[in-house]
Amino acid sequence: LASGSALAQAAKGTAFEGDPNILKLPEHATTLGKPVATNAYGMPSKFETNLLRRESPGLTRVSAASVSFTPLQGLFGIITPSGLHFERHHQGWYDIDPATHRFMINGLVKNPKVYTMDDLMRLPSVSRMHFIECGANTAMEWGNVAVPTVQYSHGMLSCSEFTGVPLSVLLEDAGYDKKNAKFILAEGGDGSGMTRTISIERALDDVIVAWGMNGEMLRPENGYPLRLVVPGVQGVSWVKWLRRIEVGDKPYATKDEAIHYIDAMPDGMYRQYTSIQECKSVITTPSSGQTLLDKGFYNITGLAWSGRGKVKRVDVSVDGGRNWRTARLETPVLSKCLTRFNIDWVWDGSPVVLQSRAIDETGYVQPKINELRAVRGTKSIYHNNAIQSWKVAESGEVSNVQVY
Amino acid sequence: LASGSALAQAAKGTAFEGDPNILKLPEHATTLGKPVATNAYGMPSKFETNLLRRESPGLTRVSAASVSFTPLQGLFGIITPSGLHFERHHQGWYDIDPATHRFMINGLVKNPKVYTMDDLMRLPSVSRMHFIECGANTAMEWGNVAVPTVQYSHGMLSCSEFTGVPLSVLLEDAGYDKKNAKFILAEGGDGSGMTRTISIERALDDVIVAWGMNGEMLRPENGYPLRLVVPGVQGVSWVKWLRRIEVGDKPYATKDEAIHYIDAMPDGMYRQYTSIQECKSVITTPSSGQTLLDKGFYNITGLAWSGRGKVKRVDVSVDGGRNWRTARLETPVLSKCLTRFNIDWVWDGSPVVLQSRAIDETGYVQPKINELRAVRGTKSIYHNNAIQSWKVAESGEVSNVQVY
Amino acid sequence: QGYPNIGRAATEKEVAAWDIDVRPDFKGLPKGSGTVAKGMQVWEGKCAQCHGTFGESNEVFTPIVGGTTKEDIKTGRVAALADNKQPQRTTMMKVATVSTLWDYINRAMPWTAPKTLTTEEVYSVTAYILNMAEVLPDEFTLSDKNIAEVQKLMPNRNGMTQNHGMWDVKGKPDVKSVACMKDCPVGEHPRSTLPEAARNVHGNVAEQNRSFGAVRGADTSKPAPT
Amino acid sequence: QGYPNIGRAATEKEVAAWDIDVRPDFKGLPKGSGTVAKGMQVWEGKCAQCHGTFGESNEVFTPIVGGTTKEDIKTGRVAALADNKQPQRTTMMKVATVSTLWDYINRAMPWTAPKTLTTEEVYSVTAYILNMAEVLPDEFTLSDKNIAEVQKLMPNRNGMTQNHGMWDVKGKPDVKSVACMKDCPVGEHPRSTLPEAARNVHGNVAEQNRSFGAVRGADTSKPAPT
Ligand code: HEC
Ligand code: HEC
Ligand SMILES: [Ca+2]
Ligand SMILES: [Ca+2]
Ligand SMILES: [Ca+2]
Ligand SMILES: [Ca+2]
Ligand SMILES: [Ca+2]
Ligand SMILES: [Ca+2]
Ligand SMILES: [Co+2]
Ligand SMILES: [Co+2]
Repeated sequence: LASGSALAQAAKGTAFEGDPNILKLPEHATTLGKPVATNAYGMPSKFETNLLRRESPGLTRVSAASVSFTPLQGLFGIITPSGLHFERHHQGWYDIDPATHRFMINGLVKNPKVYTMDDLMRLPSVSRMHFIECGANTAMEWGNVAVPTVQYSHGMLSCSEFTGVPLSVLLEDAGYDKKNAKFILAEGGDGSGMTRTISIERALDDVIVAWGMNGEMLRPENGYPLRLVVPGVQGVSWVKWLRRIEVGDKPYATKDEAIHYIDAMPDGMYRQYTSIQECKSVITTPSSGQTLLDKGFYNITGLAWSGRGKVKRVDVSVDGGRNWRTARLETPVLSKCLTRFNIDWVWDGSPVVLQSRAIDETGYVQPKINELRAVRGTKSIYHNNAIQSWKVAESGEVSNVQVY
Repeated sequence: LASGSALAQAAKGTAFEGDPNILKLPEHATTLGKPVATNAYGMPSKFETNLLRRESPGLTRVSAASVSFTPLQGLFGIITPSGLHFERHHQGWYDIDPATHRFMINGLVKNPKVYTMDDLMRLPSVSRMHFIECGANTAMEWGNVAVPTVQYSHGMLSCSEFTGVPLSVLLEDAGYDKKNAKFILAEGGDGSGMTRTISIERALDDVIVAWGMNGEMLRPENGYPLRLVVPGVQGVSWVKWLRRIEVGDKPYATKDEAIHYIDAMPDGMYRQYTSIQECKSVITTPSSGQTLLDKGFYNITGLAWSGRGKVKRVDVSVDGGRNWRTARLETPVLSKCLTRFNIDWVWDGSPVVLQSRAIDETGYVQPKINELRAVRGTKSIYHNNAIQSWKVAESGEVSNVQVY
Repeated sequence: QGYPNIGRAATEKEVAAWDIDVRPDFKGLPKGSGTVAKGMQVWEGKCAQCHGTFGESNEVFTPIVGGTTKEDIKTGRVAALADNKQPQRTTMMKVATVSTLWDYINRAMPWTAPKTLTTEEVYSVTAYILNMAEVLPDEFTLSDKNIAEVQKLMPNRNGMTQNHGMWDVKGKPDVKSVACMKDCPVGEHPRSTLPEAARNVHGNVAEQNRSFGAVRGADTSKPAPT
Repeated sequence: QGYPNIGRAATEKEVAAWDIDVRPDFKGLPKGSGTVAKGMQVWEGKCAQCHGTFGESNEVFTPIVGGTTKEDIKTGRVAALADNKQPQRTTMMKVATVSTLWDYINRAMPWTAPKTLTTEEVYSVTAYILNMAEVLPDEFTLSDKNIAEVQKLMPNRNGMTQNHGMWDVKGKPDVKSVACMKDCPVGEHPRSTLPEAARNVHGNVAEQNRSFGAVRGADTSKPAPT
C-alpha cells in the first residue's frame, strides 16, 4: 500500500533515520508552482478520481430513467459537492437556456401569472440547507443484503444550501384561493413533465422555488435553472426544470404518485402519498467495501437526518446493537438537513458489527429492519429507514450485513 | 436583451396571445434528455461561464504570487462553490500526492511526531462552516474608489464547510508544554514555506487541521491535501499544503507577518500581528457593474461576517446612509461564518446609493471609511472593513462610490 | 400590489398550452374519444418497440400489462398483490386511477417524443392498454363521456390507502422503536450477508475509495479475505 | 495513550530537515557566516534578474532596497513611512527584524528554486542586501555571532507595534462606530467615484455577470450611460 500509517512506516526499517518524504524535500517545496486562475473554475485533485457518482447495474433498464449515486463513502461534513449530487431522471436531463425558461402559476388563483427567471430572481429570496433523499433510497435492502457499498445502499441522498423564493410568496402574488386551496401540483418542463401533488400546508410552510444550490446556480442534472425544494419530503417531489404550479382542491394521482412512490403493504394495499422521509442515519466510514489497515484508533463518522425536523441524538453501537454510546453531532444541526456525527473507537482487531441509530426532535427512533418489516412487510420498496449494520472482519474488511 | 421580465415581454406586442416559449413547447419538453452519470463529476451549466474567478490586472506583478477573486456578484447563500473559491498563492500551487504528504509537530512538545494522511484522517474530526477572508480584501479601496465590481473589491472572501481534526487534539497527542507554550508556528509545504504565528489560545480554541472542504477533499488551489483553518483570522494564517506545526514561546516575525500583512498607521508605525477580521458586510446584488433593467421590486442581498463571532444584525440604507432598515438574516447564523442578508426594495427609477452595515455579537458596528481613516490613515492596505456604497444611476447602472 | 413590475398575467392560450394535467375526477380531461382498434395501431406503431406487443416487455421498463384477473375487476383489488404469486408488479396491477394512465401517456409518451400524441391517440391507446388487460372489450370507444364508468372497472381501484402518517409532517409514524442503550437483545449471527455474486458487480470497490485516508477500498475483484 | 496506533515519533533527522524557521531572537539560526562580497556574487547570479542589480526593480515584486537613511539607522524608525515622500515602500523600509530576511531567503528564495541556497549563501546575500541599504559596510562578514549586533542597526527596528486589538479575538477594536438609524448626517455627493479609466480595465463587466436574473452586467466597453 502506498502510504499507510506513519507508525507502520517507521517500523519497516531497523535504525530508522527518517521518512524519505521528509528527509528529501519534495519537488513542490523546491520549485515554483502554477499561477492563480490556471483553472478559472476549479476541479478536484487528480488524486480524487475514485469518488464519482455511479449507476447501479441492473437497477433500471435504461440510463435516462435511472439513478446515479453519491459516493457517501468518501464525503465529509453535510454539504454534498454539487458535482457529486445524486441524479434521478425519468426522461433524461437537459441544460435549459434560462433566458427562455418560464414559470407559470394557475388553478385556484385570482391572477394566473407567468414569470421569467428575471422576475423570480428579483423576488424576496431565502437560502436554506436541506437534505434531499429519494423515496427509494435503500430500497434494494428491504429484503436481504444486496449491494456492496454505502454509495449504492444510501447514495440517493444529498444535502445543499438552496436559494430561491418561498413558494408562499408566489402563491400570495398570484392571489391563491385561501378557502378552497388544498393541494398544489408541481410540474416539470422536461419530457416526463414530472408532476407531484403537495399539500397546501407544506406549500405555504417551507417550500422554495429555487435557482441556487451551494452558492451557484443549480446544476443542469439537478433542474437548472429552476427546481422545487420540498424540505423533508422525498426527492421526487422536488420537481426539476420546474415550469408550473397549479393550485387545486384535490390530489392529482400522477404516475409517480399512483404507480410509483407508493408503498406496498403486506395485505396487498398500497400506501399513496407517502411523502415524508422519516428519521434515518448511516455510518459512512468505516462502511461496507472499505478495509481497515490496522488496529487502533478510528473516528467512526456518519450522517443522520429527519424529514420531520432536527436530529436530536445519534447512538452508535460497535457490538451489533447490544450496547450503544451517544455520538457527537457537528454543528449546525438544522431542520430537515443532514447532521454529521462522529464518535471515537479503538479497534482491537476482533470481528465486530457497527450500527448507528438516530432520534429526531419528535422523539421518533430510527427502527431496526425487522421492526419496519413487521409493519410494512418486505415489498414496500420505498422509505427503508432501517438501522444499517456493517460487519468488520478480522481482516479489516467491512461488509454489508443485517443484524437485529 | 435576451429575456427581460415577463411584464416587459408582454407589453411588446399588441393583442398579446402569449409567449412563444410557452405556446410552442421547447425541445426539452418533447424529446428524450441525457442519461444519468453522463458527467460522473458534474459541472455548471454552459450558461454559467461568465461567473469565473479572475485576476485583477496590475494588482501583482506575477500570477504565481497573486490573487484570483471570487465572483461574489453572482453567488447565492453562504457556501462558496469550491471551484470559485478565491486563490492567493505566494509561490504557485501544486497538486500534492497525499500518499507522500507528511505532517510534523515539534518544538515545545514532549513527543515530536510525524503523521501521514492516513493517521490524521483516523483521528476525531469536526466539520464546521467558516468564512476565509484575505487580510488585504478591499485593500484597493483604502484611498479612493479603484475597482469596478464587488468581485475585485470584496472577492478575496469565501466560505466553506471544513472537516478535519482540531489542532488541540494533535497538540495534546504530541504532549505540548502547557506552561511555556505561548505561540505556534504553522508552516506550508510549498516553495514559499508559508509561515504564520498563531497564539496558543487560538490554536487550542477552534483551529482545525483540515482536509475536507464542502464535503470533498480540499481543492489543490486551497491546499490539498491539508490546510490550517483559523476561524476569524485573516486568510494568510490558514496555511495551505500544511507540513508542520511548531510550538514555541515567542512569535516568529516571518516575512508575511513582518513585511506584509502589517498595517501602516499614519505616524509611520506598523501594526504587527493584526489577525482578526473585524465585522464587515457588502451588498452583492445589486452591486457595481450591474444594471437594473426596470423600476419596481428588487431583493437587495448581501453578505455579512465577523472574525469575532456571530453577526447580530445587518442594516441597509437605500439613501446613502441617511436612513436604515434592518435586513432579514438567513439561517444558519454561525460564528465566524458568512451570513446572508436580504431585504425588500422598490426602485422608483431615481438615482440612489445603497449601503449595508453589519453589527456583530460583541456590539461592534461596521464603520464608515472616514471613521476607519480617522484612526488608521490611508496607507493601511489591510483590514478595510468599511461600509461599501453602490450608486444606482437613473439608467439603472450601478457603480462603485464612496459616500459618508 | 406587493411586488411591482414582477411577472404578468398568463394569457388563456398560455394556460391552455401548459395546463395539461388530468385528475382522478377527470378535471382537466379534454373532450374527445378513441377506439381500441385505433389504439392498437398507435401501440404497435409507437409503443410496442419498447413495451412489447402485449405490454409485457421488461427490456426498457417494467411490464405494463399482466397479473390482473376478471375477479380483480369485480373487487377492485388485485389479488396477486397480496399473494405475491406474480413475478413482477405490472403497471395494470398497481394503477388505481385511469386518469393516471391518460395523463401520463399524454404528457410523457412515447418516451423519446413526449407530448406529440393527439388527444384521440391518447384516448385510443389508453383504451388499448385496458383492452390488453382485459378490462375493456375489443369494440370499445373510450371518451370523456364514459371514462368515469371505465374507472369503475380498474382492477386495483380499491387498492390505495391514504391512511398513514407519512403525508403530514406532523403525522403519526407507524413503526415505533425504542432506544435501548445497554444489553439490548440481538440475534447472535447476521441474518443476511452480501451474496458473493454481489461483491464485484458494481465494479472493483477498491477503485471507488481513496487510496489514502482512514481506510482503503476492498479489492472486490478477489474473494473476501478469510 | 489517547489515540493508539496513530502517528509516530519524529526522528532527529526529520526535525532537522523541516525545522528551519529562525525567530527574531535567532532561535533556529544555524551556525555559519557569509561576507558582503560573496553576497554580491550570489545576488548577481541568483537574485538580480528579478529584484534588480541594486534591489530596486519592481518588475517582479516591490523593490527590496531604497528609502532608508543613515538617520533611520540611528533612530530605528524609517522617517519616509511617516512623511510618505517615497513613491513605494521597500522591504528595507518596512522590515524590523533581520531574522525575517534570513529566514525568508533561506526558505523561499530564489523564487523558482526555494531552499536551494547553502547556509553561507544565505548569510552572504542577507549581508549584501543590508550593504546595498547602507546598513553594513563593504567588508562585513555576517555570522551567527554578530547578527544580534546587526539587528541593532535595522532602519525600521522600532517601527512595529503590537499594541492593538486585532491579535486577540476578544481584543478591543480601535474604530468605534455608532449605528444611526434615522436622519443620519451624510455628505450630499459621493466623495469618490470610479475613475473612467478603471471602468473597463478588468475586461467587459457585461461578460462577468449572468445574462439573466435580477440584473445584467454593464457593458463597460462603452462609457457609462448618462
Ligand atoms: C423508447 C421507449 C419507449 C416508447 C417508444 C414508449 N415508452 Fe412508455 N415508457 C418507457 C419508459 C423508459 C418508461 C418509464 C419512464 C420513467 O421511468 O418514468 C415508460 C413508461 C410508460 C408508462 C408508465 C408505466 C409505469 O408503470 O410507470 C406507460 C403507461 C407507458 N410508458 C405507455 C406508453 C405508450 C402508450 C407508448 C406509446 C404511445 C409508450 N409508452 C412508448 C419507454 C417507452
Ligand atoms: C524568479 C524571480 C526571483 C528570483 C530569482 C529571486 N526572487 Fe526574491 N522574490 C521574488 C518574488 C516574486 C517575491 C515575492 C513572493 C511573495 O509574494 O511572497 C520575492 C520576495 C523576496 C523577498 C521578500 C520581499 C518582500 O518585501 O516581501 C526577499 C528578501 C527576496 N525575494 C530576496 C531574494 C534573494 C536573496 C534572491 C536570490 C537568492 C531572490 N530573492 C531571488 C522573485 C524572485
Ligand atoms: Ca426507473
Ligand atoms: Ca503579492
Ligand atoms: Ca418588469
Ligand atoms: Ca389543471
Ligand atoms: Ca498504525
Ligand atoms: Ca523552530
Ligand atoms: Co426518487
Ligand atoms: Co492574504
